[in-house]
Amino acid sequence: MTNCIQCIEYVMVLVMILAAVFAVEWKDLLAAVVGMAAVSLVASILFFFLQAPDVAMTEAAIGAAMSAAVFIFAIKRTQRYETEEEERPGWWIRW
Amino acid sequence: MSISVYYFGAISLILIGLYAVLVKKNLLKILVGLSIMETGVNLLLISIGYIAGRSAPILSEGVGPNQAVDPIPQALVLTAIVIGVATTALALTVAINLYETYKTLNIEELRRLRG
Amino acid sequence: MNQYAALLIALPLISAFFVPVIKSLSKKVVMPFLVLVTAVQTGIAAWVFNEVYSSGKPMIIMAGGFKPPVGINLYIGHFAALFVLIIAVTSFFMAVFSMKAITVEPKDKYVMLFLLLMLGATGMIATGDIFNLFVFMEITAISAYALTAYNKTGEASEAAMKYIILGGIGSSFFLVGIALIYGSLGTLNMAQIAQLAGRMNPTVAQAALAMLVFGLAVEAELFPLNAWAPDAYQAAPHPVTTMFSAFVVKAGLYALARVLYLTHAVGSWGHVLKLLIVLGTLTVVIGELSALRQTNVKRMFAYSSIAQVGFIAVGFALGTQAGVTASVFHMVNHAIVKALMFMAVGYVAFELGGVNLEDFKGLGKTMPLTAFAITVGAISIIGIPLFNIFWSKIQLILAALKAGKTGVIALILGASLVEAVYYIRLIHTMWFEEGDRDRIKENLIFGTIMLLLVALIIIIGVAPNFVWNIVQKAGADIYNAAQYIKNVPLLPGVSP
Amino acid sequence: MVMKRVLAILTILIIGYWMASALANVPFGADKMLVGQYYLNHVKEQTGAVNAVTAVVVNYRGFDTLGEVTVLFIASTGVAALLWRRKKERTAKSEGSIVLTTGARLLFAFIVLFGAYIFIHGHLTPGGGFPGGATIATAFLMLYLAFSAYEIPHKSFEVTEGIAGMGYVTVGLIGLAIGSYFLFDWIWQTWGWGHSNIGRLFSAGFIPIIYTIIGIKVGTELTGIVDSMVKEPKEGGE
Repeated sequence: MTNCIQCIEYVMVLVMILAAVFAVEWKDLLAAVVGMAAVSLVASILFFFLQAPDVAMTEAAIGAAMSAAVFIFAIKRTQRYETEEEERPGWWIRW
Repeated sequence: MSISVYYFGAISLILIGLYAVLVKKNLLKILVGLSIMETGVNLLLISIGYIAGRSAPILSEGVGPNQAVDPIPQALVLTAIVIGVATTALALTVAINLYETYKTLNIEELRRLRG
Repeated sequence: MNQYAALLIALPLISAFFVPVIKSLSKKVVMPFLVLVTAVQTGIAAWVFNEVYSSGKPMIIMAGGFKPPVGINLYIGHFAALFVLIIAVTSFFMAVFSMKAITVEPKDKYVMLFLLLMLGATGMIATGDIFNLFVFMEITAISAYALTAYNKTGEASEAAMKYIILGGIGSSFFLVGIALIYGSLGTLNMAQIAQLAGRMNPTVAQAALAMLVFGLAVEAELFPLNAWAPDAYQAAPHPVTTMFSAFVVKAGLYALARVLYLTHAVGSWGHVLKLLIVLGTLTVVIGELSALRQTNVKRMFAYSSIAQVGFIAVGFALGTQAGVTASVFHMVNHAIVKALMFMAVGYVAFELGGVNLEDFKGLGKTMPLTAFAITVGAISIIGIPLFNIFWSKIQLILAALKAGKTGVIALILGASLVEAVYYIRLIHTMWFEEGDRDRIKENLIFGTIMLLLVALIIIIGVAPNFVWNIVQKAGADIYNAAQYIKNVPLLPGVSP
Repeated sequence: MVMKRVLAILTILIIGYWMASALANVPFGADKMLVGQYYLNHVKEQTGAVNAVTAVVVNYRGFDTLGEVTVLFIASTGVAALLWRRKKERTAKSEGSIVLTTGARLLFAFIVLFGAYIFIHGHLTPGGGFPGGATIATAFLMLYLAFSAYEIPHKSFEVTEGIAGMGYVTVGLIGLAIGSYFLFDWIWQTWGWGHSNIGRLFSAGFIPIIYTIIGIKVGTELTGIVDSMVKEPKEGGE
């Protein structure tokens, strides 16, 4: 049984890292923010595993929800897409 | 050298965030990177405080002082999370102000506009 | 009675929280309220200073009545008492200056941020707990971000953005450093860390200390992480620039020195000192060379300020008591001189609307008092005898000589030469070039403040012994870790 | 361009290796407690709280928490200062659907109540002032999302925020006056209230009071940040 719990931990960490990579690489900032919130959420589950329920609650409420909300408001007032390279046809499907 | 999966996750988050801060050109992306970095640091602190086989530091029935994990890192992380969201909110505000002045969030372009 | 020194923290806090209430009653009293609070703070700081220096013992404030390391303690020793006083006095002067110099709304928010910046720097210098240091550092940093961007111009926002990004990296690094220290020692109290430092694994200690140095380098304006400083100094409101240069950067430097000297028992300490000496040298070189190229006087002063910070860091990195004392002396002198110069340049900007070198043409005729103040400050920074910075530069050179680091001596002399070039150019522009403006009636209160600071510069320059005695005690306070441990009443039961 | 990327990746890998080699000497899951063990041993008798994290946050490391509240206060002040314009208004165009608006009206009270529950029970269960306050802020956030013209009453929010902060410092100063230490828990240690109640609501000295203050403060501050960011400057209002 312990192996299985370890599996969950590994999967969670993997998901978290993947979400972080996506959050950094996605050109659509809204998607990036969702990725960031996903990182926070998975991290808050990991906090539960690490016996820190207080931190997990705070991370979920403040780290994930509030900061994502603030990010989304900022995106609404600025621009949604990252324009890193020169705009080429089809740039919106690349990430 | 082998380290725990939690340490690995925490270090990865810090490095991914740092990568975004160093390489990305979009200000909001940089701030996303900073935010991810902070999450990584928090995870690192909590995993340092973890003690295998012990339960959460809430000493109600059945949990004695020798059966709980270290409460200090958890208190520190509570503080760090709040500080992180405060910084993020302020940074986004500054980004909004920048956008209203220069109509761009790309740092290269900002540099060019300022001359 | 000692515990009442906690008012140093409590007063600015409660006053800052009180501002929204006052504002809803009357908007006009907000600025006078700021002056009042800083005046009271100066009074408390003077009392603390007197108490510490007359008794010779530090004040230990235990929050919540828990003895360290269980509770958080503030440690107001000789250094902290001196600098808390400097912070309070500078803030008081700048509060008076803000009454006129701040024209951008919303002023009530400015007052809150001003008070909290002062609070943050005071806390950074007074605290005796490493995580509490982080919290106060963040208070300082976040209020500094907001104040940098306060003018809402494009430059201000950009400077603030740079500051936030670098500050964010720095604070994450600092936290990792704290995590490593906590993970190996199980405590956060600085005195106990100092006591147990020898037990740390050298690899962990080296990584942790380097992380802490990089984290603090943002606030202390050391080379790779100080790109924000010139922009922020230029774009921030003038009183805020003065505060940055006079004490915010000093708080960062102090924290750096404190953390380093407390952990001198760790195995890899020498490496960290070498790192710091390299950072400091690069800071000096880059600061001075950039200052040479500036045409904006405020920016030029900013680079000059950064270069002086490099001197201080190098002094701390010598690793001897003489070096630390010389650095502290330089910190005090630099705080006085830069407070004077940034205030003067801010006043010029306020009256003439710009601070490019052209605006300073004929300043000796249009604003003679201000021009005189800038001249005294400039001469002092170059290091001419009979002015205060001369003595601290001499002390730095002597300390370097004793430590056998001849490179540092060459660095200081060379940098002074470069300083001479750009400051004499400025003085020449002010007094010997014709301007096309009429004489401006200078404000009496600002003139008095500037003359006070000028008098201080000359008094220390002519008779340095009084201040030197104070500074020697302050330097010993940082250097002598064993005494620090002895001074903090650690709870006996909590040790490995 | 590629150069910069490669350089950055190299730097990052070096930092990562360095951090990992340091962390290899900080064993995961081992008992490294020193001060932490003291807290666990004495938390009930010294503070009356069952949740040790809360006791550390409010009692033992109260100074940090005061600083933390201040940081959030600075953020909300800074956001309001930087987004300050002469005239601001909301620019949402479409009203939420009837289901959304009715649901939001119904849920609002429950969410606020839940937030209050979280911070009042901070000394017994996981949670406390910060998540509680954030929960309250989400209730207001929901109102902002559901109604296109909703605005909080600013003046009273700002004043509440200030008064809550003053309340926190005042509690600390009362401790200074009664127990001669700043942030001293006078209710538990001097008056000795609630010693027979450990594990129930009316215990743990000033923790519930401080957490209530923090909850209100965090709630109003986060709501204030949301409010400042949602509203955009009116055309020609600059």
